[in-house]
Amino acid sequence: MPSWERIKEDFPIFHNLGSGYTYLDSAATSQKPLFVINAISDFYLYHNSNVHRGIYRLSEEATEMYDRSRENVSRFIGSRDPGQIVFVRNATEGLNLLSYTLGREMAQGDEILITIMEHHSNIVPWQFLQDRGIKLVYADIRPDGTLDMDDLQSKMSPRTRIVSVTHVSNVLGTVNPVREIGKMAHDNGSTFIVDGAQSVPHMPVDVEAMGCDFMAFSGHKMLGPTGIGVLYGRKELLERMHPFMGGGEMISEVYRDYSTWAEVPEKFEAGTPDIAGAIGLSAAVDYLRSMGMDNVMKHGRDLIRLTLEMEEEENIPGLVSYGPRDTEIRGPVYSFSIGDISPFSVNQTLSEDGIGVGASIHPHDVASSLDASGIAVRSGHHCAMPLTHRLNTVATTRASYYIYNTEEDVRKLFRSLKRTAEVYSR
Amino acid sequence: MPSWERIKEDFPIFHNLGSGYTYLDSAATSQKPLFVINAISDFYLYHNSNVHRGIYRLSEEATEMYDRSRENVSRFIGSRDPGQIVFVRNATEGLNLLSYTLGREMAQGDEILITIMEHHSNIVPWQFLQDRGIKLVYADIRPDGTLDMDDLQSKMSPRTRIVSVTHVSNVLGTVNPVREIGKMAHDNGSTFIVDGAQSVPHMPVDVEAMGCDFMAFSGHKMLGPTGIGVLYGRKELLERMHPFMGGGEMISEVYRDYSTWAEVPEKFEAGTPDIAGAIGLSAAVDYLRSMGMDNVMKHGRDLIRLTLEMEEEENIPGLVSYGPRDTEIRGPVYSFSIGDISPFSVNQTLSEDGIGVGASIHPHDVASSLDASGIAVRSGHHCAMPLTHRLNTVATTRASYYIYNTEEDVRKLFRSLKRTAEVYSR
Amino acid sequence: MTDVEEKTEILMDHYRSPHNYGKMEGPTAQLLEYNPVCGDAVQMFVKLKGNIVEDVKFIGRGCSISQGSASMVTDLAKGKSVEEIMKIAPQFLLDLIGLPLGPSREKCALLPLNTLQKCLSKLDRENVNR
Amino acid sequence: MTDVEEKTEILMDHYRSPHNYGKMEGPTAQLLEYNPVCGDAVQMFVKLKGNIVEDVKFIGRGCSISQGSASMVTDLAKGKSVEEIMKIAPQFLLDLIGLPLGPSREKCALLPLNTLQKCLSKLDRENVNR
Ligand SMILES: Cc1ncc(COP(=O)(O)O)c(C=O)c1O
Ligand SMILES: Cc1ncc(COP(=O)(O)O)c(C=O)c1O
Repeated sequence: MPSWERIKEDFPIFHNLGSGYTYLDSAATSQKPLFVINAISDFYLYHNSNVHRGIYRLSEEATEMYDRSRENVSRFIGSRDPGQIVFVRNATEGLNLLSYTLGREMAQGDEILITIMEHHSNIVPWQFLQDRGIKLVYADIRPDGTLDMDDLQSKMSPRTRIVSVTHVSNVLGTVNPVREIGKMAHDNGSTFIVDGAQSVPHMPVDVEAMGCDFMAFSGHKMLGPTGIGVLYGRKELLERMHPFMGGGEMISEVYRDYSTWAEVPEKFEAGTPDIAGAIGLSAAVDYLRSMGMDNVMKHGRDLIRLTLEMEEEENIPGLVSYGPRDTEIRGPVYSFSIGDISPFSVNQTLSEDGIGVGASIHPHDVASSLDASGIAVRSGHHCAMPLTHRLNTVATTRASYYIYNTEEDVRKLFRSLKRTAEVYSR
Repeated sequence: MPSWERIKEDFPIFHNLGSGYTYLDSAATSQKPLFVINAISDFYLYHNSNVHRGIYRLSEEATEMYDRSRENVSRFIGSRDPGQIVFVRNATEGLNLLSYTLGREMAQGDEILITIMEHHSNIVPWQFLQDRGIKLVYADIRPDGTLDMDDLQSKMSPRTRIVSVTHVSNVLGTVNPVREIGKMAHDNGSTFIVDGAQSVPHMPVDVEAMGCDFMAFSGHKMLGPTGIGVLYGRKELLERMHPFMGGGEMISEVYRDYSTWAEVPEKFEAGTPDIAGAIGLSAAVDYLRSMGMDNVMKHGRDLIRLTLEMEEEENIPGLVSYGPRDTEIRGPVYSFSIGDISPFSVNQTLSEDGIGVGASIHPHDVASSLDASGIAVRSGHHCAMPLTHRLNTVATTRASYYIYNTEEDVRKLFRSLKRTAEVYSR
Repeated sequence: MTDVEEKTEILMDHYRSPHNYGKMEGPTAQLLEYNPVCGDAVQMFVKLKGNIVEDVKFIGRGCSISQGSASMVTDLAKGKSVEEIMKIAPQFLLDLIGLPLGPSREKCALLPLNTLQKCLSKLDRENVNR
Repeated sequence: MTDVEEKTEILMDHYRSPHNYGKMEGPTAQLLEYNPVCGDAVQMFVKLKGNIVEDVKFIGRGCSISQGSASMVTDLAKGKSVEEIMKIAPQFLLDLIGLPLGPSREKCALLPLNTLQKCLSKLDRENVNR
């Protein structure tokens, strides 16, 4: 079991920011251990060159490092074959790749089933297909913040071509039963896509066991660099698909009026890839593996359990939090409001009651106030506007944890929240 | 004027590889100065966090650094407004973005005019549109490796919606008269796109003076990191276009069945961007600016001039090189064959004359042999198969120079080529 | 007290005890504007005498920046001519608030000024049309 | 001489003075294969006696690896049974060449073996069809 108190020492930014700084925005992006930063520098210092087809030592080294990174990531998520790992910029690009390529094969009246708790990156790419008469259908959540599985089932139809669901919600922390959803999707003849952006960094994930057809995630949320992400896809599906972008590396032969494609996964990697990014992500995977993903998950649960306990203890007036209270199905994400911050629309009228509704403190004010105490949290819709509206709010404050956070960080959060509530109480 | 002999010291890889190593593959990717490597590390060590909407110090710092990088790149290529700079992965993604978004507005029978000297990334994305009855037309080259401007003019038609041309050929080194081509394209009512992948790293480029509508280029070829590139676009055009990828950052509001877009350039940057990559590219721009792009261009010309002189002096049997001999219109790229390496097709028959045709040495053998002497060159079609076939060959060997190369590197190349020719002569 | 602390106190005073808060009976013009992304909303009421803003009130909801700024904007506007108000630059208001605001919070700060100026320009157009 | 230098010499000897080079009159089977990406081409001619490769020749063009390998493959094949040749694993040939080849050069090295095996399997199918 790693010594959680010592892990901060692996992350130089905490030393550089000073011990007073508490970073609680890892759901947006994680900090990076020196091990990852050095892996990137090392590539540029010792091995830098372009990959593929280079017939000189340096290029062969770079190619090998790039391929090994792919294999490492493949093993990390339980994929049998590195050919199933496509390097993309981020989870968002992975989902767009699917919207463009799978979208080609879809027709008017076809349906895509997602959930109301999706991140914009698992909504907007599918909305693009609405132009062509393809329908976007949303499964609802239950009052406890879990997915309404009955609603999901009832919304599957013979026209449902794709079921695309987040593994872990970046607002509620809900861990969705992806295995069960996958079975439902496949029984229905639908392709099953998982948004793993918030699960792969925080828990053991096995794509084969999960039975998904595709899964997208981002390196920067799992200790890796910005600019690199992964689309996992079952090989037989990737092989059947049209390429996404065209250019170098993704071709076998190019003639004036036609081209033939490289094998997967290269078929989906047009142009010079983010070689250093892939190598950095692979280093992040090594680091996480050395922690043990079970331990990483347990640490997140411990912190969220303490958070829910402190919430009850401190009893901050007007504080409402979202998401399941069962920490077994909860990622390390804590979103809350203080008072009513309901959406406002132009048809509404404002009342004269006074600014704010009741004892509310706007999430932007909460975030600014916490920032003044050296705590970084995020406020807003967290790229999940439909969910935020579904929760009858327009913005929340979100604290999210990772391996370098400690129980003291959680306590500090509540101490500062209490002070904020006092300053803003009128 | 920079001291060219000393510049290698800024690039730790040369120290690490040993003084005997000569890197002549900068057209594929450049080496990185410590200044750039450190800029990337510094971001992760001191400022790492996600950009946009974060209401805490660290996120504001990251946002500011990201925005400043955009401004810096904008100024570097003479763009008036940083809103015209879209960060992408590489030149290839920039061109694909255009193929998808401009392609939406095109109809059967419309034409795209490119040249036979294009890189695959300026061919394949346009081939994708052929499905929809859009035609891809190629302008030819003249025997001296320059673009045949009469052919280009004659291939413009009222249906030519796009003219897309590389600024500098990555095989021939030809610098195309983009200003003139832009005028022709605009007079014809066509959108003018420039592939700047081989020009922006090597010469002063001013998009306003050039009069292009769009220009794509890659960071990794200009001392910057892998994973970051730029699509420049005239603002009024970007504003009119449909977005490319959907997700976080690129939206203003998302509702269940529709979304509204963020302003440009964010509209085209879906998901968490490669923040460290943009910052690294900006550092590369600072480094290049400190050299002076006029000096960079002059250094490239000096090396290519020496190359052409040595070619004549050494007179290696069977050596044929491609591209203009006027160094005023020539980038620092030297592609050549030794003997006849013409394409072979299944309709042909093999002769019994003996292996190889005449005194030919296959480019793969040339590259392997040079590698054995510590010289990295590239061999193959250089992602330009149609051009390679047009030159009546199937592969060439390419040496390409950058600021850290010296006259001694050129001399070493020819010494080794001579030895190779001897070893392979039979 | 540092300058930022002082400016924060001033804004928080405006937020906690806003000046000119409430609806107005029979205003010359009124306008409600809101930001769907963060839910800030401001409704401005103006009473003109000739060309001069004789009275201005607002109601609203939202964060301390948007609502504190609204209170400051009403103070600023009172007694000024329509032309003077139309000339108030966003940076002038940001300087008055005097806090280092990120781009998203600048939007909050400027919502009240935008609302007031839009409200008056609407009026102007109506006057011209008469 | 290091091992790599020695192996290089052997391959270069095969390249410069290929064994079994030339066309064959009246072969039992022949096949031409080529790689459009690098232009390597190999044509294999086989004469069978029963199940045994009595003679094999090749002509070709391309790089030292593809042509040297073709020469080595013909040496290897002579006197072997069709089954034995079909069982030669790519790695066996790569080990025989014994040079560290990158992935693109491995393709060159394997072209002759692929050509020969394809040529024989074609023959096999034809036999079965008879
Ligand atoms: C002329 C030209 N265009 C486009 C590209 C593609 O660049 P990238 O692979 O970085 O997308 C290259 C680089 O190989 C090039 O030389
Ligand atoms: C659930 C979920 N999906 C997708 C994304 C998008 O990730 P990225 O911005 O790295 O593409 C995020 C991150 O914000 C997320 O939390």
